[in-house]
Amino acid sequence: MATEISKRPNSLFRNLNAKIASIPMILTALVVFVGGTVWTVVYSFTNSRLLPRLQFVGLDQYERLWSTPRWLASIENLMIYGVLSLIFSLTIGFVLAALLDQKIRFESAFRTIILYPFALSFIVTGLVWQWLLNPDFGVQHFVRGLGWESFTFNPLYDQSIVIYGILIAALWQGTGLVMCLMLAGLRGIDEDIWKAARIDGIPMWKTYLFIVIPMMRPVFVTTLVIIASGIVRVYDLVVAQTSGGPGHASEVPAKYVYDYMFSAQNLGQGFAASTMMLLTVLIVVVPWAYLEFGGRNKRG
Amino acid sequence: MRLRFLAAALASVSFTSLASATDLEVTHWWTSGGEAAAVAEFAKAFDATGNKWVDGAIAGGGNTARPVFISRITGGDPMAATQFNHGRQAEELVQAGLMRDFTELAEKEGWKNFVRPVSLLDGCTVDGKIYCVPINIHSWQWLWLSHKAFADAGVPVPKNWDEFVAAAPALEKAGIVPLAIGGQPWQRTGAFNVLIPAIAGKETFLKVYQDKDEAVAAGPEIAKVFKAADDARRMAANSNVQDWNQATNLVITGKAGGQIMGDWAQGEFQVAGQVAGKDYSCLPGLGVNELISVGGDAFYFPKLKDEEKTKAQETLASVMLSAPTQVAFNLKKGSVPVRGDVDLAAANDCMKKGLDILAKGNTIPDPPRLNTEDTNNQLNDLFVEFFATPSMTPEDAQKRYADIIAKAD
Amino acid sequence: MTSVLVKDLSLNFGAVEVLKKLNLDVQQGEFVVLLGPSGCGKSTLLNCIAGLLDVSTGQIFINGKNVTWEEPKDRGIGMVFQSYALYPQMTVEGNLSFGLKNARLPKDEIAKRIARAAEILQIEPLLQRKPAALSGGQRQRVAIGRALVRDVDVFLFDEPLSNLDAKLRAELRVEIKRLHQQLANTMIYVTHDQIEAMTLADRIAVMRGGLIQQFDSPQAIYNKPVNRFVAGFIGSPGMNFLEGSIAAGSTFSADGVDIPLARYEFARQPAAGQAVGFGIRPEHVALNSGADWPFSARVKVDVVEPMGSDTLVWTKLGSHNLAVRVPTERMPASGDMVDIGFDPMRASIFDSGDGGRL
Amino acid sequence: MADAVLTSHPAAGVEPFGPKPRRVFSRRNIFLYGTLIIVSLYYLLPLYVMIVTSLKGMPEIRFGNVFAPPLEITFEPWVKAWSTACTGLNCEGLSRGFWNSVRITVPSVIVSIAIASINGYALANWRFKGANIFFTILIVGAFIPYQVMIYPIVIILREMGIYGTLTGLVLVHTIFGMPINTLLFRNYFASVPEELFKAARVDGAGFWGIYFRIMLPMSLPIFVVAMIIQVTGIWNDFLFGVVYTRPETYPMTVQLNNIVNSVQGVKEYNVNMAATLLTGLVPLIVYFISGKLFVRGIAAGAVKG
Repeated sequence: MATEISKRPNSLFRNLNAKIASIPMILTALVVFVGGTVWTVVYSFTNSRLLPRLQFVGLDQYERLWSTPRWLASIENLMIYGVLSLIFSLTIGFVLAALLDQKIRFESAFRTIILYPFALSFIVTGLVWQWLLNPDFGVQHFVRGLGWESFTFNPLYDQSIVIYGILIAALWQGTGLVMCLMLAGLRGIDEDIWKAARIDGIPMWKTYLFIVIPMMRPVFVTTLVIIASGIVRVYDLVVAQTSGGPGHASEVPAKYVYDYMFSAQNLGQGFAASTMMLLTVLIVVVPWAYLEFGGRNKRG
Repeated sequence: MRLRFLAAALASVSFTSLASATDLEVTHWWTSGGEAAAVAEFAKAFDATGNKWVDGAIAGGGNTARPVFISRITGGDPMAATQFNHGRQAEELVQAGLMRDFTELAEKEGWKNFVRPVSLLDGCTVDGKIYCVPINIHSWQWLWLSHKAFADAGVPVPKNWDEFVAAAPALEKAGIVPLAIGGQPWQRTGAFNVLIPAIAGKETFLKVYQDKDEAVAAGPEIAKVFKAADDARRMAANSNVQDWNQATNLVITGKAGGQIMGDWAQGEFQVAGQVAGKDYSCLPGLGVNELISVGGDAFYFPKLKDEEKTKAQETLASVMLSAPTQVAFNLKKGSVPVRGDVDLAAANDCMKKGLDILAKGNTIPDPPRLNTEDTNNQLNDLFVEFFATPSMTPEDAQKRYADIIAKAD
Repeated sequence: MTSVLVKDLSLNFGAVEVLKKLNLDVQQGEFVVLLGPSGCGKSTLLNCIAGLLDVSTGQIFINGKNVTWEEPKDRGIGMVFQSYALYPQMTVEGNLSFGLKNARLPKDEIAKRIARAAEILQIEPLLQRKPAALSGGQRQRVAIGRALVRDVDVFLFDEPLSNLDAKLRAELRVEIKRLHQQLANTMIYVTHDQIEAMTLADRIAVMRGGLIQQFDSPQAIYNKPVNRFVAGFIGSPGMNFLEGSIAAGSTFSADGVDIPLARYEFARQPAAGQAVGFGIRPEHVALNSGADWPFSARVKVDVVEPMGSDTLVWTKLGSHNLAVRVPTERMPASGDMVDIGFDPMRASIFDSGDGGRL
Repeated sequence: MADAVLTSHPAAGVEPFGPKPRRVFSRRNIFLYGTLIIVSLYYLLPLYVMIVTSLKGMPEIRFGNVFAPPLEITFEPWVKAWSTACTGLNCEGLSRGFWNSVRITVPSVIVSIAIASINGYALANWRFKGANIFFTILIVGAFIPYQVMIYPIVIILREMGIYGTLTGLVLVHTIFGMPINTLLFRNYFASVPEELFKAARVDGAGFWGIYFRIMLPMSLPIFVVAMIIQVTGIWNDFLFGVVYTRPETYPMTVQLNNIVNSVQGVKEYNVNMAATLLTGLVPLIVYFISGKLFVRGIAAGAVKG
């Protein structure tokens, strides 16, 4: 009887093919995302102007950043926009999905109508809505033409509500996808849940709120990743619709970064601003992402 | 038989043209009607030398285009020639050794002898070497006025800034926007920078921008400028356009009374078939202080590996500066040629005014030439906020203005 | 001859020890069932043998060859899964031939093997169908066929019948047994169903907490469980337990009930006064038999549970519940006074501390 | 809402025999379809305005209102947008960019999906040590604004010697499409029964064998989702297209931006709208054709995870 001991092979070569196949992912993660981030952070402590150069100036760029009214306005705008956008996309997306899930007729037609703007870019979205919200041509002009002379709906040229003008366009473009994700989630819910809820006499809204939504956690996670990453990165839409105006009322951090890196030719300032953005993202996303995706190793 | 002959002839033709013709890619952000017509003159002249101008226009202004240019130059895939505003925009690219030195050509052709004012070449000079070709002189100090608008409002066309401000209520009553200013940040800063020499004089202007004198920036002279800016803000409150040429278009169509904009606006009037003095007026220095700033565009030539193309770069540089091209280009562009020795008989009223002032030497440097782009952007941020926020007092704005000047280098 | 040998096998997932220095020795041609409650590590052990999980320490031999770090395909095994795991996009024939094609067998050899497996399992008419068009029982036959065509010495079954209804399960159980008799190769079979274990196995390995508790023939496990856990886990309805202690001499006593242990064969001698559990299976207790038992008592019937052929009669012995299994025709009524009796020889006595058999 | 829905059913209890009564105009239906129709109007309005505007002449646009149908239909804006609109000296409209966009989109979509699907497969089924760390980095990477990465990527591409080439651009699209697509594929493959994967391993299939023979044939829906996301994303991309290529390979969106932002006198809204529609046509068609599969694929890629 054989009793020789076979040694554990070098763990580097276990599943070698899987590791080889993952090289693009590993390189992207390490070189582009980590490498690019580290590079950005390092150069945020320099006084680089047009070209990156390693002349360290300590925290100067950060001090300046946090004393710049435009940056502060950008942060505030992004927070308002982000919170509103999250709430509205999730709510509208979910309600629409719930409506479509009532075994209605023409479901696919409605679905197509709600989803099609997703195929259009933010630039296009921004242009169309700029056109529709333009007081001289668009909705305001139309309603006044109907005889309601005092009607005012001029979000893109009014500082206090410009963010809603952008939100209208963003929701138009993005809720379709959210609706689709939610619909898919609803379809994945066991029919028996509905039967049980009906027998127990639980009203429909309660069933949705307390039973169905908690069951859809994975969908909400995916949706959240998609919406939230879109919010942090919002840029094109603002540029196409308002260029950040009027005043600084629709400035966003990504635009600040871009403007200072490229048009102000002050890379150091742009990098400092991006570092702050990255830091915020890291603080919020990493613990969550690790819990969500890191702890799965033990399955099986 | 004949066919074969034809084919051979064609082949030889294409062969010769291949041997001598070099494609040069030239990038710029000139895409409005007048600008495109002007660029076409360059392209025509360059193509006439047997080479080929490959046009790489990027719309959306310098802020969209410059990052693309810079990325391509630093990314190792440079174009053959590219536009920058001359001044400090390309300084670092030159220092990094990415741009071509044209000193030799400049000396051979004697640029110093005919480029007027000579200070334009200074903007191209780094460490005593010339790195760019200035191609035009632009000045900002112009107030463009629509005769139609004032006729509609029933008031005479103003002769200076103060009259213009006084006429504003009449224009408004007639449903006309007194002052058109586009939403783009640089237009606001530009307008303010025009107000400084007009209201506070050349000395103050130089103290602030050349010497970066914080005390002057915070002082009473600039306070007057901010008062004027406050007027401008009120007059421009209803101008709902973004692009500068849309604003110009409001003046052309008489929907707005006037616009503070550089001489390039003239190209738009020209394209629209308007006649200076009859359909519109131009007041240099806002009609208060007749002086103009000297700024403009320049072409830079990145270092290339291809020898043919390197040679063609020289051809292009010569063509751009040659007298006929300068005239043709600048007439279309609405700017003043950089050569002091060309005949501008074809120039219209406004351009002649500019040439006069230039000849008298009543010039100031263009603020963007004196400031880094960083400072320019900070000023943009300030004026965007100022113009859009009626609640922001001129005093508050001046405090921040002085702050920016103090920190500028 | 040893077919599968597992030596000191441990497997940890992080800090959790799933298998703890486990040893198992399966003979050539033997049918071994791994039995235990869920989470005991039986499926994990099977996956380790198959090479689908990397072990932490220890060695695995198949047919004398150390395969601890071999790929599953090189171990000479075939495997059948609970969910059938048929490739949905391939026909039955495609499913059967997939592994053989991977091994680059010649075409005619593949055809021969498929024909044989299809004949054995009677799935010839299904060869061109897709799995979605098959019933549960048919799918599991195909899954078995997939192991069969590999022509290997060791078959691994991972709860293959759990997804089937009771009737099909019984049918396929017999079929697997027949298959084993016909092929005579080694089979390792994971289940939590003790009827499957009892009917199929040559030997059963009862597992708990990553360890094998007892590895023996079904009869031995049934009659002589080595510890309290095995005794309680095997048998349905479960064994009756009386908690008490060993009194002077050889008597078990628990609050007022004394059972003489003269005929009981002790595995190890208990000390006097030692706390023990006394276990007796319901079917080993006689009711109103009239015979003379070493131990007998008169008790009152609590509850009667008819189960078809048999009936379970619940009574109380002292303070402990005691179930008695009787043929249904002799079923008493609830509330009746009855005589019960049993022979302690058939009982099992366990140490109350470590649970080991005494 | 809840009441409306529940009260629509009691009929079934009252009349156990005979066909279930169908009430088309129940309160529930009026509410349901009413809401959906209003919502649909909001979503359709911009498209309607775009189409209508693109068919009008400029005078009509200046004096009419945006919602009015065109009095006189003209296709001139479409012709102009496609073939004669100018940027600088190039007056070829969008036509020049169309084929460039195709040339960029096709390889980018193929490469990025191939890599993302392999990533997802390796993550879901092979789970080698440390894989989740890289995945977490990737997910965090999804939040990094593209603008931040422009400069580092210029440097990376320059060092690799592929700046300004199609290869470089394909690489950039692959990198930035990786996080979300990897997430979708990973979730999808994780929902495939694990025993299937085990069975394939016992059958002697290796990493690639299982991927190509078992997983790939089962993954049509998620491939459709990834394809739609990538086609839309890459086709609509402006930033990378303009920064990492050269004028002769500029994609359609750059041309669109040039047309829309090259104001020559008055903004030609009709031409802009036609150009916008033309640019959006490809992703729209892709979406309309595969819309059904999209919902199915989303269900598989997002629901389980």
